[in-house]
Amino acid sequence: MFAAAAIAVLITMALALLRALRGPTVYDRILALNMFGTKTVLLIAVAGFLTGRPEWLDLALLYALIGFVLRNTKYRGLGADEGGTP
Amino acid sequence: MTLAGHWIYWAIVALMMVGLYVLIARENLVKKIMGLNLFQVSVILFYVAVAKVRGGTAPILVEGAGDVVYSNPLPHVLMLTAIVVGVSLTAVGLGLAVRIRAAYGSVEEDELDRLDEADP
Amino acid sequence: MSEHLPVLQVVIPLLCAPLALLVRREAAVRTLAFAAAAASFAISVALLVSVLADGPISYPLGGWYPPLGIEYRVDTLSAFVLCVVSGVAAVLLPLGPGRGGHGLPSGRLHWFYAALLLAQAGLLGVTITGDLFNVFVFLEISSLASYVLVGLGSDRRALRAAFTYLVMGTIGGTFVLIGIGFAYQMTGTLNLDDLAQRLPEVRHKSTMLAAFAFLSVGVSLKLAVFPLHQWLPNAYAYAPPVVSAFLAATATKVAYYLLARLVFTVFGVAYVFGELGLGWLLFPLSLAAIFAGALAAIRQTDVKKLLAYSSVSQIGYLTLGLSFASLSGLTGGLVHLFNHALTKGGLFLAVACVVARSGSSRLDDWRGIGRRMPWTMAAFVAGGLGLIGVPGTAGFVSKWYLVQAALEAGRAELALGILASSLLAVVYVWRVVETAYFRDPGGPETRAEAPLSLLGPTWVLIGASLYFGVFTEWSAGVASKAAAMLLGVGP
Amino acid sequence: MIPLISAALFAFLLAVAVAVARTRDLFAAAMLTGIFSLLSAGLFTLLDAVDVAFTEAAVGAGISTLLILGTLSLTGSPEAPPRRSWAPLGVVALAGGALLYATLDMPAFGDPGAPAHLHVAPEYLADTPEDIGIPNVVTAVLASYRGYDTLGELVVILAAGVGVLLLVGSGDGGGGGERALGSESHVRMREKLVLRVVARRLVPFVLLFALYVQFHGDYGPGGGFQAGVVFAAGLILYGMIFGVDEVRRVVGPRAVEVGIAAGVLLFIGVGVASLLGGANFLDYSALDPHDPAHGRHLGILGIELGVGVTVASVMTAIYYGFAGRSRRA
Repeated sequence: MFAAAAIAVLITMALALLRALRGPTVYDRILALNMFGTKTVLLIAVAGFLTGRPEWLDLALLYALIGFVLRNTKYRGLGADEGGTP
Repeated sequence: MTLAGHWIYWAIVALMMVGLYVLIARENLVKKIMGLNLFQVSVILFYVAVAKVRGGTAPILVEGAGDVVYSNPLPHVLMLTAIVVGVSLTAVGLGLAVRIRAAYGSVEEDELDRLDEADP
Repeated sequence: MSEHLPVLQVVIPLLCAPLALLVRREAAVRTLAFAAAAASFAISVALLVSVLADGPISYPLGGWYPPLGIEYRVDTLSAFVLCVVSGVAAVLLPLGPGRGGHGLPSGRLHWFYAALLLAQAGLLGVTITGDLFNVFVFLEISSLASYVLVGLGSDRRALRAAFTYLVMGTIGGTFVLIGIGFAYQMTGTLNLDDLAQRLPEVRHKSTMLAAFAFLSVGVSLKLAVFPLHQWLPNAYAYAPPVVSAFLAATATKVAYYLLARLVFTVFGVAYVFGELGLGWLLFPLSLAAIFAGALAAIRQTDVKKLLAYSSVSQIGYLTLGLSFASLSGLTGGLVHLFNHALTKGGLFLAVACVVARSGSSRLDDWRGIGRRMPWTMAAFVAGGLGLIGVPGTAGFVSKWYLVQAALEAGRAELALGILASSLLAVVYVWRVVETAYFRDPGGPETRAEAPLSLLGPTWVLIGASLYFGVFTEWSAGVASKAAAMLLGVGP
Repeated sequence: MIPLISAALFAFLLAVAVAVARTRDLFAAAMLTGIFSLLSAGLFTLLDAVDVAFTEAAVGAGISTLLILGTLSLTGSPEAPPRRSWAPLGVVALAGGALLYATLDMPAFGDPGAPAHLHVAPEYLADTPEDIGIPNVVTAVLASYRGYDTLGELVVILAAGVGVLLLVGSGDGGGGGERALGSESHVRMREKLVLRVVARRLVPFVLLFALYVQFHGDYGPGGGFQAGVVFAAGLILYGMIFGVDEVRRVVGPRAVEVGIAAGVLLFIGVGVASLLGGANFLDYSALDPHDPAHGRHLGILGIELGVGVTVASVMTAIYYGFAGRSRRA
């Protein structure tokens, strides 16, 4: 069961990777990175069950968070121009 | 030496080589820092691979369980430090790159060499 | 409290770095830096005296004995190097960035002192520790601080020099990390003594050989052994002058200490020189460094760059002493570490004096400066004589040991080479002297000596290099004890 | 199953690394280095290094990628065509040869009889429950047995913080009113109400999560370092949506500088406290004379808090520095 899930996750990872490598636009790559973050979370969860120690789902939270922060980076830059403008 | 026992080390060596190549061969300073990142992450992978014990689990003790095999915690500790060293170098390296860009208007080594030669 | 001296040696400068961030006011920060550096020097002298009297000191940090915990270990060699580093730092640290030659606004000076203190603490930490991974951590502390300090020079080339230094230094650091990983994988320990004991079982394995190769190449990158020295000339030439003095006097010296420690204490003479035959590689590289460095120095038009290439050459003498693997050779290398730290530190400070007045280290701008700044240039000449190795200067003492080692080893051609290279040093020192004293400045000759705050420290270092050219008990005497300990022929 | 997943991840890693080397679009390369970090963090989890994975995800995939992207917004994204030169290839081949030679006599991967697993490490695993009394052996080694390395690690971060302050400044110097790069997308983003609302709701939880990570490190993966990074990530997230000046109004650059120093001082202070208690530097057992294990627990709490404070402050200071630059660019 979990093995099948792992393989499925790996395949979607490969597809996301292909999009990140091929581009062609910036937004394709951002979405690919984003999707990759999600898939890593899933993979860690699945691996946790496979090895019988599923308690590190904390990690998954962090990955989701990092994914969210990164996604905003390109949209927003570092937020430098906001000061003073209405 | 066997394929089954050593393929992981060979894969890590290949990763290290790519990182080192980007670090020393590329002209763009930011790209160099990316190479540095790849290189250091590969070294961390090596330590973590050394720490792995077959059939082992993460070195967070399970209470009441008898004979659980744990992976080696020491390399993990060392690598936490190495990650920190890596991000510190990245920050300072990028800080320098930003300053170089402000002072020269470029971060390509070829171009920088040209500018330095033109200005005695 | 005296049993805690080993840890206080490092923790005092370490503690003052964050304090500097809180204090902020420049005068207060300078006092703090001076207090830290003076205390640290006093501790290192106390440690040296105690080690000479009672033998090595071991200090388990956190109360965990090695190999479980990290151990601080002071023996004759490490105490000797601690004294050199903290002594030079005690003279240089209070200067901060010095006057001129740096691009810092006054609001950032306290950060500068913090970086200097961190660089010093890192170097002391590398010297005193008995744990291989702790070496890496403190090496990276001092390296990071050094990259930043180099990048603060007033010329924009300083930024590029710092970046190149960072790239090559990081390759060196990562190689050291790889070497530590291999050594750990084969022995399971990180403690240097424990490693040395476990080594005989595994030293013929390819992994261990690679561990030695990566460790020594990594350290050699930080030491700037020819041909891995490309980062050094620009880093020293474009850093703020006080930083050049600090790095030239301490950073490469600690890297040399580390190389000697790995070769002799951990891996052992028999393995490194007997089985691997490292001598056959190190001899030609050292000679190449001595001559290539000196020849490049002759061609320079900037005094700081000239001194930087001279450092490449002098590092050649250091490694030459190591490659003899004999008592007089190693003594020569170690005493040269001591003497060259004083001489080169003093010379770079003399440049800092000139830069503080005229703002330039270019040789063209030094015409007639001997009459405008007589005390500064007198210090420069005394230091230059030390570089050449004229009798009565410290440089003579080290070359004497090296020539003796060459003759003992039955290699008269090396002895001749050392003498010939001294002639090259005469040429590059003479170029500066001639410009300073015999060229017409083409302007009004007003006497404008450097401020005493810079001239004083310059003469402290140069004066010490003259003193130790005559009285060698605490330089060559201790160095030969340390060499005997490394070779296992003495206490 | 696990070896198969590892092999697949390695294949992905190699593909990503080669792509980073080949692409001349630096923005794409930055995204790919982020993916590289995420992948390796996944691999660390599979190899039982959960703490390392946690840190790599926060630092490598998070902070490093953020810094690279921030730098690229200042230096520009396209890379000049590479110069063909054989010397670097030679160096890389030499190093690679040495590394492959090293693998000849290596113990097989996962071999429980390898020297590294027989000396020192078993003692950590066996002694931790009694000596320190916490289940996470990595935290025990990090904070107690090799606590001094952790002080060194914190000082590395301090050095990086001081370095960035010296090189790029604390972000408060100079010109407002100029437009930053990519401002067009910023204008568009300002209208993205959803993002702003989500961020405003999310940031408090991020900071709360940081506290959880800080104090849960004894029992699971986590600790001061990761907590500091997560905390700073929360602030940075806020800054990216609402502007860096908004964050600086809450946490000023001066406060950040004090934080940088305070964490290190707290760490060293714990060490000095053990000295005054009559034990060696960082021997926390002296903190509670009646119960050494309790004293060690206290000491670990103290130093982890110091680590958390300094790391969060340094990361914030670095963010201010880079963001301040991009305003002036």
